[in-house]
Amino acid sequence: MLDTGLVLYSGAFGLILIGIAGIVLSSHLVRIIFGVALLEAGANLLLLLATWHEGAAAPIIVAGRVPDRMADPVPQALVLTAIVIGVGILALALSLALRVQRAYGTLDMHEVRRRMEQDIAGEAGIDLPSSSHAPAAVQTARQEGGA
Amino acid sequence: MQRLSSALFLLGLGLLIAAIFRGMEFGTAAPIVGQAINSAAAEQVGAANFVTAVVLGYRGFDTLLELTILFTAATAGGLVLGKRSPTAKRDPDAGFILQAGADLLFPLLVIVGLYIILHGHLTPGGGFQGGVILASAFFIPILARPGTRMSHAAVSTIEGLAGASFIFIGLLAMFGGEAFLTPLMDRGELGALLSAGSLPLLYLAVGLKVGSELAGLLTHLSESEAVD
Amino acid sequence: MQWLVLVIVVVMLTSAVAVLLLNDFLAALAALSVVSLGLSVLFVILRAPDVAMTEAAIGAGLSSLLFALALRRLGLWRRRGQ
Amino acid sequence: MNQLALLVALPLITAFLLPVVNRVSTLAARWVGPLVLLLTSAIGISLWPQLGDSAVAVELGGFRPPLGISLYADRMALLFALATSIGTLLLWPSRGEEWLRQSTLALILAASGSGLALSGDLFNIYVFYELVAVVSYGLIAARSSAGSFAATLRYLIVSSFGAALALTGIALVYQATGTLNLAQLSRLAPTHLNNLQGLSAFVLMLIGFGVKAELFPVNTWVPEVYATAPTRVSGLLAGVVSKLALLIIVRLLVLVFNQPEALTVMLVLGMLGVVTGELAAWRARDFNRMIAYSSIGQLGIMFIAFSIPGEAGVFAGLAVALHHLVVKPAMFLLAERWQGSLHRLAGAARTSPLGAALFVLLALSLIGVPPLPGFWAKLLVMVNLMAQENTLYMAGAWVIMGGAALEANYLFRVASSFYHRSDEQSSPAAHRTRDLATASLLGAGLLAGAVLIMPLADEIEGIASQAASKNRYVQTVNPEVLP
Repeated sequence: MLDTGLVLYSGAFGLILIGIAGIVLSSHLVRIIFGVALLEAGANLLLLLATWHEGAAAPIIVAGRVPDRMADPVPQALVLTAIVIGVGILALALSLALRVQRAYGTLDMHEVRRRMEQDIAGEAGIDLPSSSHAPAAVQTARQEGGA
Repeated sequence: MQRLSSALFLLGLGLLIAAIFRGMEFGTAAPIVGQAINSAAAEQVGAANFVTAVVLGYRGFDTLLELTILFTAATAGGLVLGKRSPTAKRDPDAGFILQAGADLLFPLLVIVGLYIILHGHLTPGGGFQGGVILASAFFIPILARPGTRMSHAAVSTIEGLAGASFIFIGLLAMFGGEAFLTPLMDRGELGALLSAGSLPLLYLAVGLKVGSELAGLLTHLSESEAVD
Repeated sequence: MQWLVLVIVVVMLTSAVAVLLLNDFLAALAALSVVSLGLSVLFVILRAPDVAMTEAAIGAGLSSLLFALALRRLGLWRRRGQ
Repeated sequence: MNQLALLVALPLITAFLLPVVNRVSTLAARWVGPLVLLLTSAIGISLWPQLGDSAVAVELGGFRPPLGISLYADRMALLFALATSIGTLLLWPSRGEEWLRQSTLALILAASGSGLALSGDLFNIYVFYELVAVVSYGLIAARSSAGSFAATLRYLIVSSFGAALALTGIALVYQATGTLNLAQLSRLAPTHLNNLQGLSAFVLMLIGFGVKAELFPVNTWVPEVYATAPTRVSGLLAGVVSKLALLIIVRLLVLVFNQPEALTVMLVLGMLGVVTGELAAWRARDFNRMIAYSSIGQLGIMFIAFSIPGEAGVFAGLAVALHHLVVKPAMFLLAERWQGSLHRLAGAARTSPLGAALFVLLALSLIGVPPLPGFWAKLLVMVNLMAQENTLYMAGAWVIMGGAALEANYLFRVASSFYHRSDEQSSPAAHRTRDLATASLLGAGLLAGAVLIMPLADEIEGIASQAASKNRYVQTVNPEVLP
């Protein structure tokens, strides 16, 4: 017999794990942002599942008929909020990615970090030992898509 | 080295989540607050859609902050993307069919958006969903004719006034001696269009705010210079 | 109903993996909207019509539009080898 | 007591209307922001004597908790809400090109920071936390340099990752208890959350909210952001915002996750924070990064202090936190003209004698030299750690000692170079009057604290005992008992 609850929870935890893997293991900024979106989707599903029971009706009264058992409206309101917050942050992240690419010509996280450290050090007037970092050519070769 | 530590971090988190998954008992939680709201919402708030009752009544404060987050993201987005240089290339205009379609779609989308917003306390949907439709109504013409500019002054005025009126309705309750954001006015008959007191007004403010915020974000992104 | 849930969850997880593995960003974006759409169908099954509408409008619609705009501006709006 | 909501509502409505006001009158738009913050600070200060030994709760929307959201103010919450308002006022963004957007963001920061301190609902805290995060992205990126955009984006990714983990933790808590109100959670926690699921929920929220509190594994953003953000913003983030995140964690710990395992997790992460932070600060070669890394170390000390069980831990942690709240913004204000390589700072005492003297004062207090307040705060932590008679807590005490030794080494190295005469090198520019005045004000506060240490300690102990009392919280909010 198939347990629907178990399937749903596996889906939520699966999305969370895939999202975390995307954030931690990717080096391309757009893919990392994809990972954040997946992680948020998983967290939202988990939140909605928190007090879910099979067989409850939607928490809306239609034409004066009150169902016996209604779903918990609180997590629904919370997920609504979380989705809207997510899209605001997503838009900001994409704007920033746009500016970063315009400034550094790359979206590779390691390369961006290297260039940023150079910028900071240059502003501070310190010369950075370049040996500790991989040569730029290797980094750009790994970058996907291309600018 | 960094890859290794990230992989270790991931492994640790994965183990933690697997442990939670194993130890969890599904479907046993008692939604005590949810049940209490389900039995009290019709009387206390008067909205037939209990999710709306939670979003604007019980947790109206969250909604206010959520609007602020969108507002902040739009403000910060404007700060990040800055002004478009006048010499920048524009996208080519879309074809005739898309332009004519956009002209037809615009009034339709505005009406649908407003309908969804104003029925938010009765049926599924409300300020957020309707606001997205309003935003797309104002954005599609820009996609069809990239040369046209949206009036940023008008957008920022609408977003400012809509957000302020949400807070103002909340403050009105305070002047009446009640708590911030207490629903005002008569609750009316459950299920009627004019019911649930000030909730439809609040949802209208939310819808306009979300619509103008998202339209602003979209145009900021699309107005930034094209790379190729 | 149970089997429908199972199918949706499997499709969602497969497309989520595809989002991270596909080399073509346009295809990855398509996979991401499949995840969002699957999620919104799940929300309908879970008796959360409000959330389902929001997820469809914002998660699948608006987010994809934002990503598409950004990918175009970032110069990733083309297939490999083109 | 309804005025409590005004601390959030007034700056928010002003921020919404600021662009509209600016279209009518630029002059009004310039002044309305600081005036509103003055007003909210005044409201906050007028509430202080009313609080006394009791605490208050406000039911937003007029719904009894746990159905609605409640705000809770004891003296600790009000203190940090006030610190946010006053701190934003002191570090108000200077007039630049984007002053309108920056003032809007600063107002929202004041509102959201106060709200974060006052909120008594788990999900509401999450929303406030996200709001604080988005505002900080905007303020950091306001410098509009390539480096600041890259640092903001990297910060955004770490922070969103943390927020999503915190949301997962909240989902687990709601799954186990069916409520989000902290007071009701506090009642249900011993039976529902005293298990593996509760502990994992705490760890997820600790990592999530710990991003802003510069907790060990999720603090990679700190040196980059503080090196690229406008210095006033760095001062606000390191001084005020990090404490707000810490306050949330302490509230959760006191009210909900009162388990020894949770304390141990915090202690170990705090120790790692001190070790990594102070070592990195010792190796840093520019001024901003040195104080950024030292801030990670100081926050680590606070995590160690708050992991001491009972009232003593809250007292010690609060003392260190308040001390850092005064010292770090002043340090960042001095950094405005001293950014860059430490070598450039040789002879800085000649161009800015007051600035150099202030730095020495702040450094002495940070290291913990008697009779400055920093010494008493650190002493309090050490005494309480020793009193635990537990190997791990002893290790914590040794780590703090070692950290202080490193701190003394690198701060004195810098301070002595200020007074080192070298004629070939050009000295750094003198400070702007406004920065120096604000920093002197904070320095004067530090000296006043040294003089009035006994009454101050009594006051802080009172605040801590109030904050550490689980019963007071539950009784004040008094959530309805549901079947």
